[in-house]
Amino acid sequence: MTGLEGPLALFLLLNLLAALIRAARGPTLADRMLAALLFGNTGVGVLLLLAYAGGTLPLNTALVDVALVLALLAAVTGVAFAKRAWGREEEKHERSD
Amino acid sequence: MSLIFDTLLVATLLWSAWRSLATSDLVHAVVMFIVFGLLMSLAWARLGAPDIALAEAAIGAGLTGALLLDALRVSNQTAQPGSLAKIPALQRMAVLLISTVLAIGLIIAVLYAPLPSIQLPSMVEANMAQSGVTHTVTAVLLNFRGYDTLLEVAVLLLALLGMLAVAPARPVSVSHVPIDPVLATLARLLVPLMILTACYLLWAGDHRPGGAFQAAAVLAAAGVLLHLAGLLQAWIRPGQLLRLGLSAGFVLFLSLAAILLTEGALLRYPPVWAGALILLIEAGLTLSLSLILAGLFLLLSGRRGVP
Amino acid sequence: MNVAIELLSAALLLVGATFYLAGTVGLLRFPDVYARLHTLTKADNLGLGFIILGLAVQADSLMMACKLLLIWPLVLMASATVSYSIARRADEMGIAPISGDGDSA
Amino acid sequence: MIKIVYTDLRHIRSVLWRSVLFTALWWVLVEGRTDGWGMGGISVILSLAASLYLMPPTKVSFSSLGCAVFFSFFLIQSVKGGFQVAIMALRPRLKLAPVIMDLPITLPPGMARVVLANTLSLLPGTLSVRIHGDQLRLHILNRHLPIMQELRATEAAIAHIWKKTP
Repeated sequence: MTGLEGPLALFLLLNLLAALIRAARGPTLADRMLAALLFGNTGVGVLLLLAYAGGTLPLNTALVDVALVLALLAAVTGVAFAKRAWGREEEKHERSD
Repeated sequence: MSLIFDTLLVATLLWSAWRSLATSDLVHAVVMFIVFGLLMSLAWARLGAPDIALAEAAIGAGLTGALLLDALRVSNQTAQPGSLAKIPALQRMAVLLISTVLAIGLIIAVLYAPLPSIQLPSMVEANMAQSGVTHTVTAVLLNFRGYDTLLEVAVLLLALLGMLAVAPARPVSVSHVPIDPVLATLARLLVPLMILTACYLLWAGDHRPGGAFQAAAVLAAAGVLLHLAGLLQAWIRPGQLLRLGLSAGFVLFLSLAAILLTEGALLRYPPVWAGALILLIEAGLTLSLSLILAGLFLLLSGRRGVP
Repeated sequence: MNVAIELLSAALLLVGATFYLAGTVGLLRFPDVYARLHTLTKADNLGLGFIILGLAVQADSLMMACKLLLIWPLVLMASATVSYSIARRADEMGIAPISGDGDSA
Repeated sequence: MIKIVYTDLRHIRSVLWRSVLFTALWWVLVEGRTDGWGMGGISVILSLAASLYLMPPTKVSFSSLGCAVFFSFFLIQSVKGGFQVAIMALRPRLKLAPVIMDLPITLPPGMARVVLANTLSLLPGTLSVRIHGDQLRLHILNRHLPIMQELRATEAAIAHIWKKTP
């Protein structure tokens, strides 16, 4: 415990929020898929910091497991986005924007 | 500091939920729904419910996104942004009215809920010694309220059966899309690690957050990843072996319940056997649930082009 | 806890946070999806690396530290592959990169 | 699968290496506890089987020294890359000269090229877009930087990972 974990978790959440808004705005669908990258990264960071931020020393190891699972599976959503999110019609639509 | 964190988290949750509902672009809606899932997982972590955070992370990151995106493709609606805007005003008003009444009702129900007359946490504490496990959530899920879990598994199995019954069996013509080497390598490296982690979660359920549902979600995600990487064919129609696997966990659970019923009570394990029985049931459930969850995706994926 | 370890941990965490900040600023400022992918695969991953390192040095057991450190390569693999998939898809769709001459963009 | 595994001594060696690796990973996952070896054994066998099925052992084996060389190269370059992007993002005037380029790969096809693409995505200034044929399409943040030199340096570091077939 350095006392920094809580504030940093908040800081990362703020980053996540800013990045999500950016990703949600687009303009292209590819920009929206950036949200998938943020998962594996900032989400894992926030969870790890939360595991330590509890204040008690036997840290919340369960949250480390949650972070581990998220890190392991984050690729699935991202890949699904890239492989499945764009149909053929969508491409035309995208280009005409 | 934690108050600010929680406020921000709740605000972001509401924002993503709203965006997910309000946008007329379905892909955007799916993206926001997945974001909502991740934030929900953080919220469960904050609420001190790591079991649910774990399940939400596994299902949200591994399955929901892939499933919803696939559903979009099957329903072929990605090309019609703004289609939701065509709903007549009268219908919208009706929906708004009903939702408002429901929301007010829920708020009243929460505010005026009667205090529970029995103290469940202390009852669980008092009976932990007989449960056969040391983690309270597992004790509740598989011992004290085992019948709830039995029925939940039945519901999931039914959902899959329903999907099999409703969807017309029109297999996709197998096209030879070249396997992307980068993606395939990721799957080859990660899937063994996912299996290891799933086993770990199953083992952990005995004394800390983890268990069959979480392990199954990780395994199912491994299946989805293999399929997306082009290393695993979509399922067209489950064969005998697969059917056996899909139902094994439920059948095992049900037959144990039937045997225990002859002893006089529904799913009351003899304390000496409780630990071993719970592990047996959980192992069976992990296998079947992972096949069911993966099946939801792989069977849907095998039926692309449904009108 | 040892004061030196605590200081080291705090320093690493702050470095990590700085990279996250840079990543977010980059995400907000960079002109197209490819450039934004750069910030996410580099700045954010490095930020996570430093945060994990900062938490690992104050872990109460060696195994816990190893478990934390295990997460980093997993995220790296996932993020390299996901960014590749997104970039490839964007390229296939014909999203052209915004080009500049290096003076301003 | 079992047949493949036992046809060659080298395969036995790679099975042993992977078992050690998965056992170590299990031990890390359970945080050094010793009461889970029953389940641990089963999970190591399951993940080993999956790994052998998905990635059959090949004749080329890893060199531990080479892995260390690559790892240190990667760490140094990655910190450099982080700083570079951080500075680019934080300076008041964005100074980018992005371009997409196709560059020839000299590494042999297969794993090595995937490692190259992923490494370049994580290293300064470059982002892999696709591998096609013997070409790697890269997005480059600043075309005035010596990309070719960096590519060759990365390829050299990656080539260390594998031992040449004896």
